Amino acid sequence: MMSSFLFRAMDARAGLFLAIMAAVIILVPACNLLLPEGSTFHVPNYAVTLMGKYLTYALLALAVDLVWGYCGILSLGHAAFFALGGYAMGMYLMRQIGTRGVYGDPILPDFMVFLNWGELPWYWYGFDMFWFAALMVLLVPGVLAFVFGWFAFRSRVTGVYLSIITQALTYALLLAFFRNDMGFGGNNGLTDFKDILGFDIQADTTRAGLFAASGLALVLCFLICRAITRSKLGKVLVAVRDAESRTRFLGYRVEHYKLFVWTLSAMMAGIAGALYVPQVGIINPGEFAPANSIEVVIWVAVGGRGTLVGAVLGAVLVNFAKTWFTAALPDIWLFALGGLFVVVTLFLPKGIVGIVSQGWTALRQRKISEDYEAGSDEPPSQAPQSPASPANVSPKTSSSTLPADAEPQPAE
Amino acid sequence: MKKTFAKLALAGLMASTIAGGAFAEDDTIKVGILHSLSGTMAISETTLKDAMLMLIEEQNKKGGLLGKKLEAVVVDPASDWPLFAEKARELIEVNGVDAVFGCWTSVSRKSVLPVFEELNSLLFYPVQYEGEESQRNVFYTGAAPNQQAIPAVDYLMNEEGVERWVLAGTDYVYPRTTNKILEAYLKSKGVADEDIMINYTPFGHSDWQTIVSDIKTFGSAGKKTAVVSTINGDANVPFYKELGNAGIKAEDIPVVAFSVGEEELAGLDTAPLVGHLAAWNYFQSADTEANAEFIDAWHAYIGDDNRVTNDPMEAHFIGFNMWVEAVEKAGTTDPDAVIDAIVGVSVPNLTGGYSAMMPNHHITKPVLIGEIQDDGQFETVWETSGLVVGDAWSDYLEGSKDLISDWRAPLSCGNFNTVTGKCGGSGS
Amino acid sequence: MARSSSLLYLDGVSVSFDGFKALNELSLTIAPGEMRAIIGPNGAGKTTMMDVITGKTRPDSGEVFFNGTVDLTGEDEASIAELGIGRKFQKPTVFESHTVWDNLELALKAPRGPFATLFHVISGAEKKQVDHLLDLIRLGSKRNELAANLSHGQKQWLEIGMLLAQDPKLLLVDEPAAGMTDAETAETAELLKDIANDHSVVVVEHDMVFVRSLGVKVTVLHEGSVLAEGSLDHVSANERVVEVYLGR
Amino acid sequence: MSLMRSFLLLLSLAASLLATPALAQSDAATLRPLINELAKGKYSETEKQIGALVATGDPQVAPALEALSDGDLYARKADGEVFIIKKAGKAYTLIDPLTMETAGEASKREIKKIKVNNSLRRVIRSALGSLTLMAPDPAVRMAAAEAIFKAKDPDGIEALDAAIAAEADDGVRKKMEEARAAAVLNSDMDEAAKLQAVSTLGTMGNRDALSRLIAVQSSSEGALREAATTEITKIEKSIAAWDAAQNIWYGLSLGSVLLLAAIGLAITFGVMGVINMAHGEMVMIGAYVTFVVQEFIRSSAPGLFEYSLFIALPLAFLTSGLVGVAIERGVIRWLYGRPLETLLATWGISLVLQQAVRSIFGPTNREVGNPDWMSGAFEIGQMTITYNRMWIIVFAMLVFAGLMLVLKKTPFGLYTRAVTQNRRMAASMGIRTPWIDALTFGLGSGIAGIAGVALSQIDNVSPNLGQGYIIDSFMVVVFGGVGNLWGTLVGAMTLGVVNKFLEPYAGAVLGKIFVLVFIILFIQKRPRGLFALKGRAVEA
Repeated sequence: MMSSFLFRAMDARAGLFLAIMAAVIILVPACNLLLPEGSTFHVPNYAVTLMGKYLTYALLALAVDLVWGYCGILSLGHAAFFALGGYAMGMYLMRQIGTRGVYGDPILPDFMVFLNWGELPWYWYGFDMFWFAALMVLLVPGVLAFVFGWFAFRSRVTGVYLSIITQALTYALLLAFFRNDMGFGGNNGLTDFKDILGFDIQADTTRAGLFAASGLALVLCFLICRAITRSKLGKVLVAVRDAESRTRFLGYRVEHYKLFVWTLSAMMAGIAGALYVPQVGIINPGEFAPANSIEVVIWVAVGGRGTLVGAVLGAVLVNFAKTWFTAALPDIWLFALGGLFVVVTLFLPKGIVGIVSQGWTALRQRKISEDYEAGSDEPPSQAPQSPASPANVSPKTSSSTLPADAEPQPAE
Repeated sequence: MKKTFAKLALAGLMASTIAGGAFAEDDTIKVGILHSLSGTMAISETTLKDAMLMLIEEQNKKGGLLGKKLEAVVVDPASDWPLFAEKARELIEVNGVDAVFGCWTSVSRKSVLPVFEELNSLLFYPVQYEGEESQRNVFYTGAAPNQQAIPAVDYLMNEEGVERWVLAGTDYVYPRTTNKILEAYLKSKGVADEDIMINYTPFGHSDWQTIVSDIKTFGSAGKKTAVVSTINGDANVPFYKELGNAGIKAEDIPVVAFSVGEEELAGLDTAPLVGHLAAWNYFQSADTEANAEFIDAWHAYIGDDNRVTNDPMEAHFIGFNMWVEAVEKAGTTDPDAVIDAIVGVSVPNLTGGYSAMMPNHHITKPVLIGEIQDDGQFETVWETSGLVVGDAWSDYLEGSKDLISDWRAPLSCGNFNTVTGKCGGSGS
Repeated sequence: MARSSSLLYLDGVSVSFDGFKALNELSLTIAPGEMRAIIGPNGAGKTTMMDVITGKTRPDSGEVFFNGTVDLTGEDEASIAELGIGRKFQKPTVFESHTVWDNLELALKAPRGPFATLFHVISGAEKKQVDHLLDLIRLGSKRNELAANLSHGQKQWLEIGMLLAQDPKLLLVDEPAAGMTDAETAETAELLKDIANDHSVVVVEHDMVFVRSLGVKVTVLHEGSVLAEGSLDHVSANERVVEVYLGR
Repeated sequence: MSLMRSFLLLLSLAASLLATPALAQSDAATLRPLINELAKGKYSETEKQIGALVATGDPQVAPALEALSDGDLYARKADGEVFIIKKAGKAYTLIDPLTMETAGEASKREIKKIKVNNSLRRVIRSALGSLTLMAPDPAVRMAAAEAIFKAKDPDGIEALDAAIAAEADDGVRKKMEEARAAAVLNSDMDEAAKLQAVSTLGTMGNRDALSRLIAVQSSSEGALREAATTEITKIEKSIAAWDAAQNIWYGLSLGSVLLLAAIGLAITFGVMGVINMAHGEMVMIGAYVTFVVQEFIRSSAPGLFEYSLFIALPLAFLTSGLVGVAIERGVIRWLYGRPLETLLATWGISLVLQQAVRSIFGPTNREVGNPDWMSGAFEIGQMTITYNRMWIIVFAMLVFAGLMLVLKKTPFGLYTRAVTQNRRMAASMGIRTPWIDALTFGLGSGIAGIAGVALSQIDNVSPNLGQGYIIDSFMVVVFGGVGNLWGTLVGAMTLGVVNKFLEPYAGAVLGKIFVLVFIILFIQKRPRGLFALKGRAVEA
């Protein structure tokens, strides 16, 4: 059963993705570490961290796509789970500093020393151990998502109402973490990390290792997402996305399904956050900002909602554009970025992957269908409007008859 | 599908080629400017970017540095703290700048510190801050708490006879630390616990009704009351508007602010605020030749006679000149040489004196207390008789009172413990 | 009929929305194996009645029992569906971005939990059953077509197919013939009659021709309660029914 | 402005001179050197000099002191003569502080400002108080009494006694008696007089009285202390009751700000279903229109400043409305039916608009002034009500009522409701639905624009203005129930009041967090907001 579950994740497209990821994971660190600085193919440190950061963003986008693209839950608060994972990792890294902090206190982080904290708050216990921190990276976002989702999905909070309360959630966490009384370093957050698992965090090798770890995490989560979306569960999710109440009348307990992917997605976001922190060297409440969550949604939309590759691609491309614009056009880059979003939505409604795959799969469609009839249990994948692409097939009916008889459902 | 990955690969390639080509020797000296041009901090930081561009342009008119022209490299970290670190790395590694002038918030500075340390470059940080830091690669040209907060409180105590204190701040590290220091200081002066009220608000707080009325209540206990405000930039405008409307006059309850300068007042009708105070190391109203020149140059550069100057601009002015002088002294822009050369460098400031770089990488400054005027300027009502040396480690905090910083050989330590005689804080 | 011997038992059910009484003391009993047509003008409460039975709407008062023992007012949609009540909507509601095949596969009677579906591998028996259903609803050639691309009538059939895939004890069918051509309508009637052989069915319909072709007991709803009950001819003769339908 | 006041003051003084010949008269020859002395030395010496001037008891010195306090008193560098300065552009007109005659002009370099600080201003205020107690204008007398109350200077008691005896206006007399009580408590008069004063302050019953009484309580003993304690308890009790009222007021005021911010969104988002992330920027545009209008007025028609907001309102409505129409026509209309894409596109638009404003107006805060009628405060009982907050509440209600009228009573409103409820039907009835879409979106944006005019009075006018309100706006609309304007009203007010009641206990930050958690929990209870539509129509 398990093997078929994982096997389901594999096909030509996934294979291509995996091949490219494998190449990236091996080549980038190798070119960084092994080739001399003068070499044309040398990847500078700067690029390694930058791309490592992109990979964690891609993982976050993947998490958002799983709930939004496949299950129709538009989360405007996923950055909260990302940041919580980040904080869990940050706390571990803080504890690793030990006496190397500016005050040399063996237990207390610097910010606690100069704000006169007497002792370590209880919730910092255990974070000196990596396994505990790693567990928390999964558990803290997971449990929060589970509790939040358990209430919200059971109460059938849907659509824009759900989106807004996810935003309220991340906003509340933002304000809470800003408070210095919380013991998470307030606005400054956690910084000045020294090492991770005994490796110097500023060493090139550590950086390459973190990059590879991010790549592996992305690949692993990609495979999990792929296995899920191609299972019957995935079909149920899409069914929920397109006609939630119909799914209920078929006997599916929609709230359980939502809760399952929601929690899973939050944990993936937590992993992304945990890998992000050691690479950028800081975690602070700014990560909770609602704007960040909205941006993640935009990455997914740009790449192509409801396609896993699209989420990854969108995250990498938008962030690359941001990096490039902020340096090349520092005074007016917002025009470029804002314009990009408008253009993408107007002219590439299914995102980049949607456009690319339309042509590509049209050719392949027939062949796959034939294979399918011949006995494979895999349904045809990536048809122009296959399960994986957004349900834009009949939106006119749902939104042209707005309030009174049907409330606006802006967030599907 | 292939195409998309081709793009991905292209992205990586572009990033690496940008990086690869960066180390080509140029006949210019590059200076990085790391100030937010968008996002919440753009409001304060954009001016500093312009000020730096002006200073670099002027230096080039004077013939540049070491016979080379200076070239400014501007990036936008967009008020996004991790992006500060990324951009700092980009400036140093990709653009190959020799010094960076930038950052405003504490968190942005904290974010870039490891980068400057790792890549051994120079950062000039121009804003008043909470202290409790001294880093080999960073030069703090803004005020430390002892160059701003403590003199201001002294002034209120001695000149205005204030006995009751409201410490109101935005909830982040600078107000927290400053208020901790002030609290300790006030208590050491015999102020009772119940005569100190501490209040924190979130960033961008805009509804001040309750807090202003609390202040009013607190002030009606029969003792002269003052507010020490460490409220951050954006939140000040609604705060002062509420204050003005609630009729809290400076004669009754003066407010002394550490984060309100000419730039913040430019967004306000200051008539109801006349007499409220601010403590800085520079005011635009400073009546000196150097300042008049600086203001004229600024107006000419920016093309608007109504633009104001402020303290962090002066800090950049001082910091930039110090760097120039140190580079000339060292004969190279090599960071290690500059770090050695810059300690002791003394350059004119805009308030009629000289500021010197101290071994703890903080500088000497005069402290001015100014009252807000109805034209949006400050009038200096008090100033220290001499220069005050910036103190990296506050004497009023438990954890840091035994620490000193001295980056000269042989000590070369940012947190030397005078009790244990060891470098590295209070630990063993 | 007594509650204990009924398949579906509604007694004194009332529902109101913001003061408007959608159902007013509605009482209705369906026997096991029975096929019943429900007619009534717009706003008579037909759909609300379906909502109450399937757990979508909670009644303000009254009893709803399934199989004589299960109180439906305490259950939600999913568990009612699992109990064996299937529902077809007035507007055909299928999963448009799934293929016809997937639509049926999702509806097939199988464990409904997330983990069961996650590790689910379709069995030969299930495939056979889907094939059988495809033949039944005449969509064999469209199995790999997206449901969105089906015609209106085909969607209706697909939905009926999904209903059958659930293998329910009771089918609630809301206007199955709406938007169909005459030929399609006739075929649908036949299909329903076939189904009624081994299921209980409640059909809500406007189309009198269609109702007549079913040839079953008819209940007329009006303003949320039963106006008349009996054969179609019987209720057609009822003056109140005529009055209601002509709108006087 | 202050000069104007000085003139008035002088007039009133002249009159009072005639009325009170008893006061010692000094001539210009003796006063002038005293005034010139003001320019010499440090603050402490200036303070002494002020004392000397006041000691003459001559009301003629009042204008000079007033000018000093306002920072308008300068010394001529050449001869040390002191003048009141009137600025007009770059020219400085010299005015003789005694005769009030113009004494020529000077350039900035020729004169030197006499510096003044808070403590000097306090000294002057109390000095002016005793000098102007007999002024003919009751407002001036009132101010004088208040100044003495604040200064609580025992030397003023004599003057006050004379003034109270002569006072005809009850209100002013009451104030003078209170001032006298404050001064008495600060003097070394006997206990009976002080007990009397304590009871006067007790009747006064406000915070100022409380403040004085607390001081008495801590510095006295015996009967006086007891009396003060009794009065304090009484006042504190009444203040506590008023505090609750004050809190509700604050809540309503915050609620009306939220309402203003959200009401435009209630249309674009609530009625049309467009997730308009650029809504905040529409508010920002409105605020910048106000700025532009005020700039224009300042430079070309200063007299109109008091009306600047009224001029700005229609312009803000039009500007934001037009931008809204442009956005709708240019972008959003292609996205109907793809509501989520509107989120992305409008987010992009909001970035562009922010950057546009930053490029045009600069990144810093711009000054939008409060007209006089928006400034200051008045008191009802122990409640302080600031004018700007009050007008904003009124304004928010007017906007709400106006919008309701437009939507319910006009053909446009009818069309809008028709189109949003059933587009196809509306179209087939001959309604030009695209134009209704554009106009409705324009209306929502325009309303956001006029909200910007109001918000410019209490908040920063900066490119970030809109960002600060967008989340709150969405919270309000969703909390109230999408598509229901009444819900938005009730939602805004509820959140405002809840927030303000939490704030004193939890602090501003925690209070806000609690409100957010409250919204999250509330939505669990009512998944479609406060005013949800019920019925079979609501299809999940």
